[in-house]
Amino acid sequence: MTATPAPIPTDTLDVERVKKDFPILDREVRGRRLVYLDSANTSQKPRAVLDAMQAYYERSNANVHRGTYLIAEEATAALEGARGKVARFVGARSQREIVFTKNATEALNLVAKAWGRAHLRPGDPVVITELEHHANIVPWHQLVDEIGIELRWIPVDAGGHLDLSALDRLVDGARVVSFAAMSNVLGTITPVERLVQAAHGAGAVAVVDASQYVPHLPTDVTAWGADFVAFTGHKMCGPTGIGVLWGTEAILDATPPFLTGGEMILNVTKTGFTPNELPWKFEAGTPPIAEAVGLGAAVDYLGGLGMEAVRAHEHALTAYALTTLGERFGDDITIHGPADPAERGGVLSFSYRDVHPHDLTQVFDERGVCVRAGHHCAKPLLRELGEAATARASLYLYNDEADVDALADAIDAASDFFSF
Amino acid sequence: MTATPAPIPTDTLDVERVKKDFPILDREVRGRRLVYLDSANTSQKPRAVLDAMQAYYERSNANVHRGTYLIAEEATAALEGARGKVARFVGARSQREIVFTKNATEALNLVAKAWGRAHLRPGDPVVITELEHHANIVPWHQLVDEIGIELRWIPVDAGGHLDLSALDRLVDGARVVSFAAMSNVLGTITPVERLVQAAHGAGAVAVVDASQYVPHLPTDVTAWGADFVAFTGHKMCGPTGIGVLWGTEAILDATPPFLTGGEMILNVTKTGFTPNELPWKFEAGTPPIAEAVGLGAAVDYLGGLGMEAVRAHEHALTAYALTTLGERFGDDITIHGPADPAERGGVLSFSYRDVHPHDLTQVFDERGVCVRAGHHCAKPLLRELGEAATARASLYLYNDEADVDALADAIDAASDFFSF
Amino acid sequence: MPGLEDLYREIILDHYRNPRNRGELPSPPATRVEGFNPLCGDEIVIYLDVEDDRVKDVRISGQGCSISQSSASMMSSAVKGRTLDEVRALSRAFKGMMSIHEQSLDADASGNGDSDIDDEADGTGPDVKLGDLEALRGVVKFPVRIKCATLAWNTLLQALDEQSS
Amino acid sequence: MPGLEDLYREIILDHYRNPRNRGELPSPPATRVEGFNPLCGDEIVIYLDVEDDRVKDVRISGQGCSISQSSASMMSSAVKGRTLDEVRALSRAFKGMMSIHEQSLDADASGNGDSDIDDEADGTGPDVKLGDLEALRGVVKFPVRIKCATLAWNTLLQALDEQSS
Ligand SMILES: Cc1ncc(COP(=O)(O)O)c(C=O)c1O
Ligand SMILES: Cc1ncc(COP(=O)(O)O)c(C=O)c1O
Repeated sequence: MTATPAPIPTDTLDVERVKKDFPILDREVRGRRLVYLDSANTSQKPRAVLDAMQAYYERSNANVHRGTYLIAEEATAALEGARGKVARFVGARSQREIVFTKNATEALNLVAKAWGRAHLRPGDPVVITELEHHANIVPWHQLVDEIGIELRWIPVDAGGHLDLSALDRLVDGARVVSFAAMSNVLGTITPVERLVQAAHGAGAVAVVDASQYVPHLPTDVTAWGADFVAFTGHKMCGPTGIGVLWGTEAILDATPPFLTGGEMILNVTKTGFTPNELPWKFEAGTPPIAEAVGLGAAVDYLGGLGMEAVRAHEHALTAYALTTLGERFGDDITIHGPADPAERGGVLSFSYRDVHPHDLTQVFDERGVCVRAGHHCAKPLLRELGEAATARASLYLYNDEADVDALADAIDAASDFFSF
Repeated sequence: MTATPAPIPTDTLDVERVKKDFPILDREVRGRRLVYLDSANTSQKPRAVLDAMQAYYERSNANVHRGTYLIAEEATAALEGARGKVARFVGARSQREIVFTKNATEALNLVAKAWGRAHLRPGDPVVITELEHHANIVPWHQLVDEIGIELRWIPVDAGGHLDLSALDRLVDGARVVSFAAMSNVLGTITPVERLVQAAHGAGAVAVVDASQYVPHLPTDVTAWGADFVAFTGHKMCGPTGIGVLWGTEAILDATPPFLTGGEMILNVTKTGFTPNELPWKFEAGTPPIAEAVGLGAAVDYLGGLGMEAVRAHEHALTAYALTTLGERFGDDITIHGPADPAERGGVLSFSYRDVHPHDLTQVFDERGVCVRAGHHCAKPLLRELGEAATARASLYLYNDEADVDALADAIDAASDFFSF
Repeated sequence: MPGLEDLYREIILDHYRNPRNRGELPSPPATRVEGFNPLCGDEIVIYLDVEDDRVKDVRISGQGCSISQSSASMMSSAVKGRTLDEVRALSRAFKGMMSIHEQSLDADASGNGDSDIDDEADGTGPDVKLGDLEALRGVVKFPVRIKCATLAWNTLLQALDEQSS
Repeated sequence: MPGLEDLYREIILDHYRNPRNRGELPSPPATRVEGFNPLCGDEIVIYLDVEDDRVKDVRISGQGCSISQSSASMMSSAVKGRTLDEVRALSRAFKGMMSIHEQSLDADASGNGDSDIDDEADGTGPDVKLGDLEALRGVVKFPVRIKCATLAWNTLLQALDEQSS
């Protein structure tokens, strides 16, 4: 909190109205209003998303791509329409580039295991970073065991940024560079285009885990220029059960099928099969149809508010949170990650004196304040931070300054309870 | 329709009331009521399932297994509670035996690729049947290419039953016997216990694709004695986006992780990972939480009606359909599969004179009658039947004799239109 | 609400019942290509004999619904004897006619079809005469059937690619 | 609604602030086993020294919340010097106390815990004295924390298995 932060853009989001769109925020917990500060874990869902799924089930539910009657056509149009919406939302060139998976984890597994198994050889270097989520680590560990790839790590510096001083050496000879666009622990926004260029300069495939980015900032995958981008529906106001793998047509064509069965084939005989066209080649079995409808409604909702406005709001609110917590708790609190809110999302991992995060959040819970404690599926990063666990409060479009104040009050309460 | 059918059990389902539980059945299509006869493709959803998911999102939505606050505990309890309900519904010994996947296809891929890759060697025989759905064929084709397993096929006889005359020879030396408990094209109910015993007698692992069975008949996986059983939520009144792999703890323990990432680990370091306990070891990333809640409500709904009653109803209705279509269309119609309704589910694949199935269903659609035309993701079986496509009408608990009559009237209309 | 008559024109049913150019050609010299419609299981095999950049002969086999079969039959009559450039222009024109966008349906409802976000112009040149093929225009009102109607043409294009390489 | 005082008994906070038997033992001869609580990241390492079927010494290291740390500390005091049979009985008794079923919560709400459908009887023998460990009884009212409280015991059982094999 010592660097001079960049100017904070004007917050044009009408948070009072946004809050009303989310039914769960009316809920009371232990007699207090719900203060939901765990959106990096999963987001809440606006009424429009729930209504779209309900309407789908009540009017057009049928299986897709195979129906020869009206509601099946409607269901197919709903699924493919949602694909188009998602494609536009992230700036894809074509909806053939959008593969629906069950979550971001499946999307990253598809990259590592379908593309990776086909193209990686023993000793091939794969570069990831120390701030990755397990979803972008463990599949590569499996390929270390299976193929004998070499895993290289871009380090994180003390300020929570990627340390790119040895980037050239790290990417030298690499076949893959795979990294998060935003850290789910530190909030750090990484230099996506620079990393993509470094990857391509080295002849490597560039994979972006945008699970924390797409929900919070305007995204243009085409401008990024990567080969693959993964993200997940439930963190961006959409339902559980759906994720997205974006890929260029060239790389998707060069990727063999992953999960296989119905829907993803053109032909099956007793001796073999012919895969379907993009993107269905990667969608085996009945897809998450209602979930796609919900995700389509989610991107309509976010697009309606405007992702610039969402980002500006979160930027301003993150700045408020950093200042408030800093002022109220001084040296008793350590907030990890970049000090400048322009360089980060609203993910605030912190420790408070020597109270264990799980004990902290237990007290918060008494007050309806929902904060996660743990390793946030990023154990290698936590180890670099020298922590086994942190408390993590994460902000989204429906949070406001009162929520941040409730968090600060909850920290005070924990401090009192554990008698400091 | 020549064999003497077994006596049909009394139908105790109150279909009028059941119909009212399904909002979509109120819908009109082209001015006529919706006659939904495609449940083998996907089932409709009762209000109770939609309400359960809605309530989850409006009251308890949070990520699971990691929350340190009330609604996260509720979400975890909802997910794990649903697992318990599903476990009880299919007679599992423990909910550790229930793995949630995205659909049956993922479940079967998990078996072939996680268990199979770890245990199968070049030349190892894997036995499947000619009536399999692509989901239980294509993953094995991939292992033929990858490992060099040998794929063997149990044939289907002219009556639509498995021809088990060469079973001993076919399973001799086999490592896996994997088969559908009910055909999605012919409705044939296969002799599950006999096949499981044959598999085990030969030292093979027994895998049951129960996607068409669990929704329609009382299921007891423990009594079957198989190693793995796969089924899918959306065909059993549940939502899209969820499937189930049941496995004994012994075989699940012997199966390495499949998709990997968050949730499925106990520990991750920069050099490796330790998988979580059963069943979470196989559930990478954010699971289909709301979908599990919906599936839990679906098995509550089905359990409330009683699966014996559901089966008795479908048995009686299938008998009615076979008789009605036989009487009204005589030799002009060919209905594939067993003639005795006791040996089959309510899946009626048929051809009518030389009208192509897709042309038939086009006329049906004008009348709100939803019937699928195509290969039903079972091209090898269709080839054995000598058909490129069939029309398939499939019955479920919300169908009644009026629906069957509407189908027969629609066939008449098609006959008129194509001027016979 | 379009009626069945929009789909099943008399000439379509005629091609379905009396398919033209049905059969096979020895391959090689003919190029043999299979096409599949994963929706309803239509299968088509095209045998294409090209000489001096002209379609010398074409034969069709396979199974399918009235729309896919009659479209294949019409296509075979339309391309036989034509130069490859003419065939490509025809194919563009036909696929243009089949493009759901032309009918100004919502792009979101385009289904499992050709679904570029920025579809190129449909390329229906002013001087391409579709002739009998016009009869299939009604298919676009039944979006599911578009794949049936375009199967033969897509398979033909594949055959052209293969024989030229 | 249970209050925080049900969870954070004074004796628990005491064990948390002044953990007993903290440290390491040379291994071998001691058995060293790691345990993880995937929920909140608790990590524990147990060093177990068994001689003549008796726990000669035990040491605990690792990091965790007050519940997991104090439970580990209490466990170490409770088992030191005991025979393996006594340790197993204690462990059964403790896990019985932690069993959510005992509290007659709906089995459907059992969460990411030990979740057999047919859980065996919880095995709290009549003559097993839990002593200080009783202080952890309030944890069952906070289902999420059960994993924290049982982590040390589960890891100990694993150590027993490993040293006997
Ligand atoms: C017998 C059978 N197995 C597997 C499947 C695949 O189910 P899902 O598409 O839900 O993965 C189906 C249904 O499509 C089926 O009928
Ligand atoms: C950066 C990052 N990557 C991947 C994931 C995995 O997403 P999911 O659990 O939806 O697969 C998450 C969230 O958990 C995440 O924060």
